[in-house]
Amino acid sequence: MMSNTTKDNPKAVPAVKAIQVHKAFGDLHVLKGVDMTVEPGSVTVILGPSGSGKSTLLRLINQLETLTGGEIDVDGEMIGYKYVEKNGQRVLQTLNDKEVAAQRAKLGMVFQRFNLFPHMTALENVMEAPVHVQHMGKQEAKELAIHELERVGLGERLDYYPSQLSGGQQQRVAIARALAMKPEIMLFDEPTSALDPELVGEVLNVMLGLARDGMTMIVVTHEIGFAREVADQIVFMDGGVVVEQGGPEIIDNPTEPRFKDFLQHVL
Amino acid sequence: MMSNTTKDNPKAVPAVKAIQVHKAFGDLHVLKGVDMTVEPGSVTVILGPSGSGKSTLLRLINQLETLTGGEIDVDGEMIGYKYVEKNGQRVLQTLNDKEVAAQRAKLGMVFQRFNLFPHMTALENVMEAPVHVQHMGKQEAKELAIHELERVGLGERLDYYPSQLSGGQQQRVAIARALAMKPEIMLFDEPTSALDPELVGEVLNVMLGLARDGMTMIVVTHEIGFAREVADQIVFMDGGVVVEQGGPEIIDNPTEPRFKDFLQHVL
Amino acid sequence: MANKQVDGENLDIPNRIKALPVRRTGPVVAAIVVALFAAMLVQGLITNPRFEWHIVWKYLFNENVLEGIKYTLLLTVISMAIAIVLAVLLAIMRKSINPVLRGVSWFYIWFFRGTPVYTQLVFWGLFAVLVPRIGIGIPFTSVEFWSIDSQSVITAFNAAWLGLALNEAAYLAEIVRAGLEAVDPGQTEAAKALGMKRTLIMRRIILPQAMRIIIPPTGNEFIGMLKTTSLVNAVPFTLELQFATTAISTRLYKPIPLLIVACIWYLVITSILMVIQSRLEKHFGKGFDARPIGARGKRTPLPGKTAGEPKDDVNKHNEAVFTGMTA
Amino acid sequence: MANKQVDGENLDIPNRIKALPVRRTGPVVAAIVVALFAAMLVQGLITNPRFEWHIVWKYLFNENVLEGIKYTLLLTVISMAIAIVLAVLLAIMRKSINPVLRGVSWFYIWFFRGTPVYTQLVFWGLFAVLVPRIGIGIPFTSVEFWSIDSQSVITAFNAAWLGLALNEAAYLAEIVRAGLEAVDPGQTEAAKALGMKRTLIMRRIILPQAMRIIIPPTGNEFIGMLKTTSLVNAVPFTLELQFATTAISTRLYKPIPLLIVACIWYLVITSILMVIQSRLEKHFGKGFDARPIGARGKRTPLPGKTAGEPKDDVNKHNEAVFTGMTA
Amino acid sequence: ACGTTDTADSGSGDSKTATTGYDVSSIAKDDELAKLVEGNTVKSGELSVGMELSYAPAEFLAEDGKTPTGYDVDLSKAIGKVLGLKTKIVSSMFDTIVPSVGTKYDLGITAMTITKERMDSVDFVSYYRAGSTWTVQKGNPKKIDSSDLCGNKIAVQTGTVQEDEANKIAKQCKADGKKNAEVVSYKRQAEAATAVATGKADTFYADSPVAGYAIAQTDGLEALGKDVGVVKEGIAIQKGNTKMDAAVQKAVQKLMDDGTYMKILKHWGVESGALDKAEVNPTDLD
Ligand SMILES: Nc1ncnc2c1ncn2[C@@H]1O[C@H](COP(=O)(O)OP(=O)(O)OP(=O)(O)O)[C@@H](O)[C@H]1O
Ligand SMILES: Nc1ncnc2c1ncn2[C@@H]1O[C@H](COP(=O)(O)OP(=O)(O)OP(=O)(O)O)[C@@H](O)[C@H]1O
Ligand SMILES: [Mg+2]
Ligand SMILES: [Mg+2]
Repeated sequence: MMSNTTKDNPKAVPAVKAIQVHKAFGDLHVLKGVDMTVEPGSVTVILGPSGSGKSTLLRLINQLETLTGGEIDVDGEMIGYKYVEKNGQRVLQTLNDKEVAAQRAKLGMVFQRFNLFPHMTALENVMEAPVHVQHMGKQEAKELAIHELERVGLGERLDYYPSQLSGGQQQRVAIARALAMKPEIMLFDEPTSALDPELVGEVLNVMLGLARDGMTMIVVTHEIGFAREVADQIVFMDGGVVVEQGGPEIIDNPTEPRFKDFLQHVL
Repeated sequence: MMSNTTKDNPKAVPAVKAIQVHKAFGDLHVLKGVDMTVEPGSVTVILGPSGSGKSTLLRLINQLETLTGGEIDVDGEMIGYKYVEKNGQRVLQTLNDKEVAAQRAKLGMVFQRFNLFPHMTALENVMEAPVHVQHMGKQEAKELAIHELERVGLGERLDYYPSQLSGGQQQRVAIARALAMKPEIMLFDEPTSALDPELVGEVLNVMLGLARDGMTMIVVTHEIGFAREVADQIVFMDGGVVVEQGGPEIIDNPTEPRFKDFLQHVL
Repeated sequence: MANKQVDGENLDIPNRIKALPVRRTGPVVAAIVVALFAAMLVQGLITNPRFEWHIVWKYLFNENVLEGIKYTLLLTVISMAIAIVLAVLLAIMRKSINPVLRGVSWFYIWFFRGTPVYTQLVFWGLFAVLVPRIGIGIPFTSVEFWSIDSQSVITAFNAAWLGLALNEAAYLAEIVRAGLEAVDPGQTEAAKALGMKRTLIMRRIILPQAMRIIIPPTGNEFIGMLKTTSLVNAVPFTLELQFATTAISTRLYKPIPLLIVACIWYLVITSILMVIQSRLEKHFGKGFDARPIGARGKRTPLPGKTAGEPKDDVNKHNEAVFTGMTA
Repeated sequence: MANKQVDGENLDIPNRIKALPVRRTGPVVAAIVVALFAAMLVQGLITNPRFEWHIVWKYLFNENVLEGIKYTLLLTVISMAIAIVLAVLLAIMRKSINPVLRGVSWFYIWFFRGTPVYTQLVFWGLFAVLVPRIGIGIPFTSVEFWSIDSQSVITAFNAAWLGLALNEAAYLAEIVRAGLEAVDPGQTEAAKALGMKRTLIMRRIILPQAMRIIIPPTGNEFIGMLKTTSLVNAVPFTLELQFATTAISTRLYKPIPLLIVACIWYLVITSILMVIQSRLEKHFGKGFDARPIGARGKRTPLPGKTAGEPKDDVNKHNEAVFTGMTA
Repeated sequence: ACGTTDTADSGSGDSKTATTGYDVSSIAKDDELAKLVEGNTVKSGELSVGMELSYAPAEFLAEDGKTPTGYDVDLSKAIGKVLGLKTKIVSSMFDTIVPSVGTKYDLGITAMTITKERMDSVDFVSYYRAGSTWTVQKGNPKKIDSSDLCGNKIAVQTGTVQEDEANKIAKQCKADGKKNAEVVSYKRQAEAATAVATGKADTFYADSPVAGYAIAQTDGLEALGKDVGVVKEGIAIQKGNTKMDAAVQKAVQKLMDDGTYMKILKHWGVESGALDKAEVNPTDLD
């Protein structure tokens, strides 16, 4: 909706592009050919009933699961695999740990259950990756971390352990932690659904701010109000396929009956 | 609202009566003189922000915490204590384990996190108390348990372990388990807040059914819609005191500014 | 984990990815080195003449050795059984509101963990010497209602299991305590709310769930106990396995082959115990390891596990963490 | 817990309840019985002439005994340190995708748990005999690049700690594995999402959290090891505490007082270890036992703990369960 | 069906000396001596003797793994006969024998060497004189010289007088500034013997009878020179129990006088250590 520098430029490489993505767990076919394109600087909200594969899709993008079929490109680069020569043929090869980590560095992810490191303070949580992954100096990392924590409104809680913070505060630390890696794309998997109704607002506000700043975001959520206000693109999934897709207006005018039905339940 | 056999009769003993209830944890004064009366057959919904002491009040009623000051009567009988003679004086004495258990038998409680016994199937969960507390025959208890599980719509899931059930199903088993003890009063502490939005409906429906059947209920919840539809009495708590109290109509016409403010956040 | 099937191999996935695995030299080299070591070890064991395999073979089924096994097992089982009961009591006492009971439990654990079991066994062996008669009477006076010669009660066998059990109970008590504490407190509350009394809650709700956590370290202890029984020659109780083989070796002056005989039997029994342990773990794991059936909504976290994202499961986690960690 | 203050005693609560506690005869009777037993025990200990306290006192600070303590501690610390490192490796190998490593780890744990440490120590003592030279070369051929006389490498002291460490590692490996598995898998995912690599995740995220769970049973093992060191006379290494006191007692024919000397020292060391353990538990518990500050919203569950109702805390639970359970 | 006892094939290779005891059934009771022990053991009619049964050929377990046998066992039985009592052997750990003498059992006979220090704890009746033997690999390939052991490894059994002596030698080497003599102390004689046979230690030092047995049982060992450092061994009796002291002393003396004593020692091939006088708490200890 707002401040989209690149998405009006049709030639820009999509931030994330999923092409006929399949995912199976054992014999359970969870994603059955999902296509999705996320433009840089845009906000995509994924809706869908429980078990429809929303989380699985996000996790595939961040390589927490391995693809069974299809391809996902981030920033125009195929993730998880590369082509190598073998016996004169071009074949796919799985990336190694280091290459995977490099690709993940472009993506920040925020989980439903926060997953803060309980043995570190808020500040240490945010400093962890800059110091140990990007090998930034301690002092510099500390300044960065303080900056990010202030950005999410937690400048006063630097030395608190996660167990001393409320849910909303914890989720904001998690966001700061992801932001400290300067990702190009942020992935949110139901970031507010483990929170008390009153605390949801805190986190949604931070996300709103990010969207305004032009961050590319993919958000799985049940907060329809948020979707309506912030999303550039709505993707409705059910049974492992994308059922309906479009601008935020489709929330109020769903065409597919399944989507209609879903919206009735959630609203 | 509906089918209240006794509450129109002013002479009936209240199902639950809290008189100037105080509760402190160490130096933290959590409840600061709460008064509340619950008529038999009525539904009371307690609202309030996090930390206001709602759960503490419910837990006091069910003797999961000990009172610091004041008195709570269930069915006209003081809970937790009895008067005894000592040196010619009437003094309070703490009840023993057996007496406490007897008083608790009148109350059924459903927790936010279900707290099913994970090593027992749904059926065994429901049979546990009838068999081992009420010493009912195994066969009889089984029939009763099946009946209660069918009542909450889980006749097909008797032999599933909790870990094999969805959240909504688990919460319904928890309700069946509480009902199997034939309690006079049911206490619900945020029974739906650990559930996915879509599954909330299942549980609220079961609760609605109970209310229709004339069960006395005290419900802590953030589901304003449910409160509006089912409640006979709304109690709004904040900072350990009852701030506003009245019929369901007060939701739409709050008088206290704090209640107004709260409703804005939650709606 | 490693030899699990390929995901979706029976499904029709049009654009299935077939990729070469990433090349990991680390684990391969490590595996080769380790395998070589193992091979050398086995070769050394078989070909080294010092081991005198013919003597090992000859005495493997010697009747004294077989009787030794019987008594070793008997001692292990009896003393572990008693130790477990005692340990549960101690663990509960340790948390009692009664300061005397709490103190006694603390002292017991401190004392019995703090002194060597060998010394304890020596004292039990000398019990009849130190305390010639056991009686019931009024303490610190000479009034006695009933008494018995301790030599006839504290026989060598009784002293042996008594000493082992009392010592083991102290170690197990800590394990039991950890197990009880690991059960979700919500379970107690739910049970209380159902009107269950404390002993009933402990028996029906807490203990069965704690078992899951208690069993693996108890398996360790059980296997340890098997070997600890050999210390009962301090009592002296002289019918268990280690003593039986040592007696033969002092007569023959062939310690090495007879140590091997004992080793083989201990290994056999340990293997059986490990099988039993995994059976027990399965039994007490019921309801915990079941996979969700049908559509899965948000699952309640299992006791002792954080909720996590719904798709996290421990196995996957391990795979994630450990895959290639060995590189 | 039991001696905690009364709730709200500093607050102004107008209608405070002052009630007589419920009468519990059970625990009181139990406490009296147990206290009597303890008193009788102490009386027996002090007055029994067999204990010969003057000899205990005389040899308590004997220089051989003091040297024995030094070596006992040295052996305990060295072998535990090595065992811990090895155990972590074994625990990780146990979950490797590489079947050889997995197999080797399984075999190691099976073998070293399955055979008595005494026997293992005997073999380490005989190592120089069984394998006269240690060398690097091509296995199964006579090509050798470098070799050394094993007698000069595997001295009695080295054989002693080596044997103890290798055996202990097998037991600890199971403990470490349980600890690693208990860490919330969400932690690994979060760390991965931050771009951390597997070794880094293990080192910075998993291990520090697993320590909380690993430390208590490792404390048990540490205290056990203290006493197990006395078995190194199988090597034979003969400078540790138990050997030192036994040597004196065979010279004097006064076994009991010298056993007591050893006991006293073991108890002292155990006590120190217990203090260290509780310090460590506190250190690795940081962030886990902190109480929420200010307004508490819904708290995330701690790793390894179910969310439960917000007001559940473990201490309260214990109190609830254990209060009066001892009746 | 798969059980094996080696009684069937004893003598066929593994055991090279006798493992069955001397027949003491013909020894007659001495009423006068029997009276002396009346206060002590007459109640049970048993003479109970504590032994650690891992010291062949003095006391150890026969092939069946249960029957105690050895020259100490036979002597105990003979003493019992003279006193008109049935002898009961109680298996014990060395550590517990001394405190138990006088309560758990009447006597401790387990090849105990008499020393002044030990006489503070118990009374002794001397009954045997054991020398010590240095044992080396057959042919003495390492050219061990028992008069100069500096630089060698000496294997001994824990708690024996030989251990003390070996330690003294080691100390002396140090004091003289020569190469160190290393004393390795094993829990069991068999392990010490094995250490020498396998070359882990250079020589092993033990009571002569024990060394003799070890040489007979183990391939590749031989005695080095003559027995040295002769010391007396004694029967341990509760300190101050003079009646018992006298009874045992007289009984042993009687057996010595009538030749039974010698027959028993000959049966076990250990007659070189025979005494001709049994004394209570002897003052000359070698
Ligand atoms: N690791 C796994 N192993 C097996 N099945 C899995 C795994 N992860 C997810 N699934 C299954 O895949 C399906 C889709 O799961 P996913 O978590 O992606 O759904 P979702 O849309 O995020 O649902 P929710 O709203 O409940 O989070 C579900 O049926 C789930 O049971
Ligand atoms: N066992 C306890 N020990 C100490 N403080 C406690 C305990 N239980 C509750 N509290 C405190 O009491 C206050 C009220 O808690 P309570 O759980 O009753 O609030 P609530 O209204 O139910 O809030 P929520 O909506 O978060 O469940 C909180 O500040 C809480 O921290
Ligand atoms: Mg999801
Ligand atoms: Mg609450």
